Amino acid sequence: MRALTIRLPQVPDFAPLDAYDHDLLREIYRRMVLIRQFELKVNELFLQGVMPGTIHLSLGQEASAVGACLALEAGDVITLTHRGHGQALAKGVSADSLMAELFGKVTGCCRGKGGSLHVGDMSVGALPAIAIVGASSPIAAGMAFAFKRGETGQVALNFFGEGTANKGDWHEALNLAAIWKLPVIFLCENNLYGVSTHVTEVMAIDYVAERASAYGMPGSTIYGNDPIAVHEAVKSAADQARAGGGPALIECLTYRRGGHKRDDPGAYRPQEEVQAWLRTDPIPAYRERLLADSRFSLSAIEAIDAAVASTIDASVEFALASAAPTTESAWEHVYAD
Amino acid sequence: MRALTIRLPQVPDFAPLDAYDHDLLREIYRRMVLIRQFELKVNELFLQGVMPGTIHLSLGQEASAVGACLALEAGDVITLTHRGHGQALAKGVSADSLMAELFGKVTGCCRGKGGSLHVGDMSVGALPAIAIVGASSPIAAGMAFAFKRGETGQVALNFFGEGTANKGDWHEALNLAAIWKLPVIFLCENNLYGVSTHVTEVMAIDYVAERASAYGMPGSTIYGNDPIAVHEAVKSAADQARAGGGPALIECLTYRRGGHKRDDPGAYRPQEEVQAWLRTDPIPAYRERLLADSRFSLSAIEAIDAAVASTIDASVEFALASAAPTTESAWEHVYAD
Amino acid sequence: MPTDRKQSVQSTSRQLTVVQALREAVREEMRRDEQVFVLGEDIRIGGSFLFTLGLLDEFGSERVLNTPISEAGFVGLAIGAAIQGMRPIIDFQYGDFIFTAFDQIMQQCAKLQYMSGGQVSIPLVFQLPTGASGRGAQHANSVETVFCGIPGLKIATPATPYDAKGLFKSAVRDNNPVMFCVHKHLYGSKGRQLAESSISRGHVPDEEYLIPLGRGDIKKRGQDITLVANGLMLHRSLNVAEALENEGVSVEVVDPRCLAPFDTDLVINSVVKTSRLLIVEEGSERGGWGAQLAADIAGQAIGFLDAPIRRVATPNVPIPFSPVLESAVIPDEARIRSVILELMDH
Amino acid sequence: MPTDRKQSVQSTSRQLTVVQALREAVREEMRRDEQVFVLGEDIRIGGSFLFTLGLLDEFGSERVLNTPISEAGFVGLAIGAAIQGMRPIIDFQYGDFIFTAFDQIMQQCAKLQYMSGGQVSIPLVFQLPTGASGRGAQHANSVETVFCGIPGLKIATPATPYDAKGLFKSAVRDNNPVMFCVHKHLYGSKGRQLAESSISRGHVPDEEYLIPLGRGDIKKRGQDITLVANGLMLHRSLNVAEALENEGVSVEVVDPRCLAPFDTDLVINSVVKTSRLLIVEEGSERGGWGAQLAADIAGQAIGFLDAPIRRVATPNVPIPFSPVLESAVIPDEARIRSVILELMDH
Ligand SMILES: Cc1ncc(C[n+]2csc(CCOP(=O)(O)OP(=O)(O)O)c2C)c(N)n1
Ligand SMILES: Cc1ncc(C[n+]2csc(CCOP(=O)(O)OP(=O)(O)O)c2C)c(N)n1
Ligand SMILES: [Mg+2]
Ligand SMILES: [Mg+2]
Repeated sequence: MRALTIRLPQVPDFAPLDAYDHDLLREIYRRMVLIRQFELKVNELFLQGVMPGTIHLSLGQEASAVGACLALEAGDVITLTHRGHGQALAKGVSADSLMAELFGKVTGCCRGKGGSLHVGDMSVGALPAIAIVGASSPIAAGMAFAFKRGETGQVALNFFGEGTANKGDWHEALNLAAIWKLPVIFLCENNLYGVSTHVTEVMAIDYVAERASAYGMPGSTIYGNDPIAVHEAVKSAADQARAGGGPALIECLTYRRGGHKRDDPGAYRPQEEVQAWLRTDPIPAYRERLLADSRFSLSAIEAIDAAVASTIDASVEFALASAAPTTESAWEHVYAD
Repeated sequence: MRALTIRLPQVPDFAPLDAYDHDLLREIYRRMVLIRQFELKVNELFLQGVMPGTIHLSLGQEASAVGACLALEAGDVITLTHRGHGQALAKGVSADSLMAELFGKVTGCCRGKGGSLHVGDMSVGALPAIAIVGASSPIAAGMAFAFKRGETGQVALNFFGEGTANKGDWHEALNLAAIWKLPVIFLCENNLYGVSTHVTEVMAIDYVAERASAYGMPGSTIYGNDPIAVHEAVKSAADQARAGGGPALIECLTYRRGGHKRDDPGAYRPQEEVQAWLRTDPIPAYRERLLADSRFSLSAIEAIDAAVASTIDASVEFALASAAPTTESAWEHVYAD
Repeated sequence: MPTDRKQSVQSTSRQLTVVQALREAVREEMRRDEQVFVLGEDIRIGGSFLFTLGLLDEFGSERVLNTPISEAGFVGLAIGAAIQGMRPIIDFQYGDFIFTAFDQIMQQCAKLQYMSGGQVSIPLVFQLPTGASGRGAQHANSVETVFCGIPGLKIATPATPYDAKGLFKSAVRDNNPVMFCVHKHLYGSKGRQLAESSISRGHVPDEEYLIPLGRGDIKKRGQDITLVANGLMLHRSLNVAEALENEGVSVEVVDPRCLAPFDTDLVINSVVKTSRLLIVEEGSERGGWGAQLAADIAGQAIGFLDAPIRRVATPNVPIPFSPVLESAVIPDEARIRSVILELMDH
Repeated sequence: MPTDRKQSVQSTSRQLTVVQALREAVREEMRRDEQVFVLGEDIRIGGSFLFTLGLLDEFGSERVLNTPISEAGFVGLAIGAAIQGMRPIIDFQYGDFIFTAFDQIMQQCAKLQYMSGGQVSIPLVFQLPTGASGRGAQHANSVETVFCGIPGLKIATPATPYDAKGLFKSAVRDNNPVMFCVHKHLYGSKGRQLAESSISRGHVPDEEYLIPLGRGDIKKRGQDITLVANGLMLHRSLNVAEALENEGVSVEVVDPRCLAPFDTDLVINSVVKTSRLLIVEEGSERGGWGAQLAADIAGQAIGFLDAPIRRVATPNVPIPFSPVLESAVIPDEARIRSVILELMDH
């Protein structure tokens, strides 16, 4: 494997938090923990065999999802990937409707028709996820196109993985966004792997962001396990985009704590790499930084943890108590009226 | 239109020809004239209404087709575009079989089943043309893959236009070729337009070759109306590729003398641009250089012109005298045995 | 009983080509609703079949967009814009190029409405020149066929200027993706050599009208046999039917006009009357829309049939370039005629 | 008369799952011909359905290639390699992803042989997991359906380990592109929860054998009604047929095994005997292969039928995620049974 070393985590010095708004810092933490707890619970439900379908967990990647989504306005939209639970929760999809969707219940955000691979809620700006790799990039550009044409000031953010940057749809989307200066941010969650395949095997360059120049677009690579760094990068790209400056490509270096999906132990990964990255878990790292900030007490943080835990428990109860969709509903929504 | 000036021809000083082999220089001339005369004749036959189908002429682009193909070995292969007559003749497809193909005759290189959009002859290494923009790039990479795997020392060259560089298939092909170091040359005939659309409208960068770095591949932009410059660039890329150095992207700046296809006057083009480029016609320019070389006399050159003229006349006679395919042949070649 | 085609020779009527009728439709809809916009390759100069000719002047480059050659990209972009409330119309140079965007059609556009539990809808029209026109296999696909089996899409295949205009306006107002497939020989665009250009002109009223998607039309009444055909094949079928009328065979010619939704009832009612069914389509026989129709009739009305259900279609071959071969494989009037006569012998 | 499935319980026979049978086939062919190689996403660790498990060890990374996520790219690459004499096998994680490479299939792979006047041929096998398996609409396509109408392609849809192995070996040796579609529930890959995993095991002989592409197989003999089904639906149909046998209804179950070429004669011969026809497929009803078969029978053997031709298929909806909805739309044994009984009332 080429250049393992450059793929080991390069943890930068963290910026002090004093300059940041208390509520924002708090919310970043809360959402990261919400995602973590949600997915741990989902994993557990899977192992128990009570949850249907398949799941792709984003454990370890919470910082980029949360940092990115909290840098957006409520009216902005995101597109989600197959690994979309975290992105959904980060953008504000409720744990209840998300959990119910995973169970295929009628109270799910997509009425049980989508499932884990297609979660989303338009009312909070989360387009139900597209599971075909690369296909969401032009669609995100298209939403941005409508924003630009309608002069709404909204921005679209397209989540994708580094493996996706080798798809044709992605290429076409970046070019379209660049030539039409669309307010869209292409946000790469570079977790080094597409399923089992290391990025160095499928790209002869070091970073996805190097491709931005091929479209005349700004590109940057950042440490994706720091939610603050992601927040900064996305905020400034969104400001630019709103001001008519066009799209940007932001690459967040991060790592899956587990395998590609539930039945994958991820054994193809070198231990050196796994161990180094596991030590960079974004949540404890961020928690430590919060605790170092005088505005956050341990008990306040533990209160967040506890509140999240009951949110999750409640969401499971909600989902289990919800009805399955009626058989007739299978025939609805094939065509819009 | 952005940056018209950089799109006006930048004619470099031509290298003196003394260093080049006499027969090569002669053959370059002969093939350029062959293409020119062939296409002028085809255009005439069209206007007379005797030729079926549609045609895309490459008048003005002879230098890059010929320079590129003559830099290859006989065993190397090319893929052709919708604008493929010149590429075919440059690689050695016979005028007879090409003309017969345009007439849909059974003696055509594709037995009349292909037509103008699909000309080619495998026996001279010209894969029958693919008219879907971008689709030939991965196929060229695939032929190169077979060469590499078989250690045959052959090279594949993929002709495409600058408009094609915005297709997903093209992107995926370049990446595959780069990561697997395939012996394939991506040769862009940048004639500034895809149909009526100027390259500056569909790319936010100046040159297609700037995209090479996105794949970790060498890229260069050259003046494409000088067959010698093209020959040099392709020769050195082919040497590299044969030596295991992998693919290259070469962009030849050139210009269509006419419209996109027969019924297009090309009126969307600014006169300043058209006039400037028309003055760079590669054939008279090269002819002058030959005449300046003591090894070439006017009469020798005129003899070539005359020989080509009779080749073309003969090809028309051949085509007209040839039989149409039998109706039954429509049912052949759907499946291979 | 006058058919649409017959109306076309009434001297008082306003005569348009299909592409003129389509341009009127798109212009009227763009005036009516400013969310409607058009995008595609080279459409500022009119596009391949001159569908967008003149639109730039009236609506400007904000609503008439030249795209790069990036079919998957701009189809996806149109989907996104539609999700956010716009109503894009994509002009394809040739329908054949849509296969490079097939995932965006099959997996995104057709399904997002459903997968999202109705959260989004995608009003999006694809203007797709279809069929063979002397350019070889890669420019000769009957694209409508490929979309027939995809739930979530609507498909129109008008054959006359009147139908083209009325259906197009409905397509633009529909909240679903509509594949609008017009045979390349039917536009009547200037500069295009049309094998049968006369059939491209027809009556189009001055007043506004809509034709609902999914309602077929009986183009010629008859008693003895039901012939269902669309697009270019409709015209060939009508020619045959008109000629046979004088020979004592009364053919009822049904134009489904849309393949999805398909007006199966119209065909059933006709078959109940005639007891014979012939389906004529240009696409290749295997997997054509005619197969679906034949299956539906064999499932729902087999008892009314006095003869086998026959189909005339292109055999299972790619379309060859050579004009003699192209005409050998694509259904012509002689083939249609002879199958009708065979069926009448039953 | 023992069916393949019955053979599977003979204690002396060698029992394999479908994926084991496929792995044997690919291994044998790779040993036999070194032009054969496999490429696809993550195939070095076995691919999505473990089709390539262990191949890397035996054949090395030169013949077992992990690709980037670039379906159009690596399909095109395989076409080019095939043109130059190699025999690629592409392993798709899910057949559903092939739509992002659709132009390469429809316009290149299927047509280059023809367009070139026979100058090139493209021996290329696509290993395509097909059908619904609880993952929502984008991972549930019956991909075989989409390819049915494309001249130049062959299509296999084996349902048993025996057929899978014999057909796969023929596919690798065939000089044409072959879409090899196996239902996701039939592989029997370890770690996959199979709705009906028992049906994935079956007898596979030790000796080498080939099954020609295009020859169907009667999986159960019967007198009263012909039921044609493939893939997962074959197993559901056989379960119903076996149960009905005890109730005095004798169902003949025909497995076409390939959709192109299609063994229509086998069906006709059966229908001539039974006078009744039911076609069961998982794909959506509109535009399915069953429509083509129904049309063929309605065209060629309508006189032998005593009842309408019926079809059981998924209605025209995308596949919903919720398990209750998925099972509501995909044909199950109850639906198959009740339509058989309805037909027997005719
Ligand atoms: C077009 C397509 N090909 C293949 C797949 C199967 N697949 C699902 S996720 C995935 C890996 C994606 O890698 P990356 O983009 O890096 O995202 P990650 O899974 O790492 O978040 C693949 C190959 C797919 N969904 N779509
Ligand atoms: C996928 C696809 N889209 C559109 C077309 C129609 N088309 C044919 S040639 C052409 C322009 C190609 O431009 P370029 O690549 O610059 O080549 P040039 O014609 O200038 O040689 C277009 C759009 C096509 N053949 N294939
Ligand atoms: Mg990844
Ligand atoms: Mg060009």
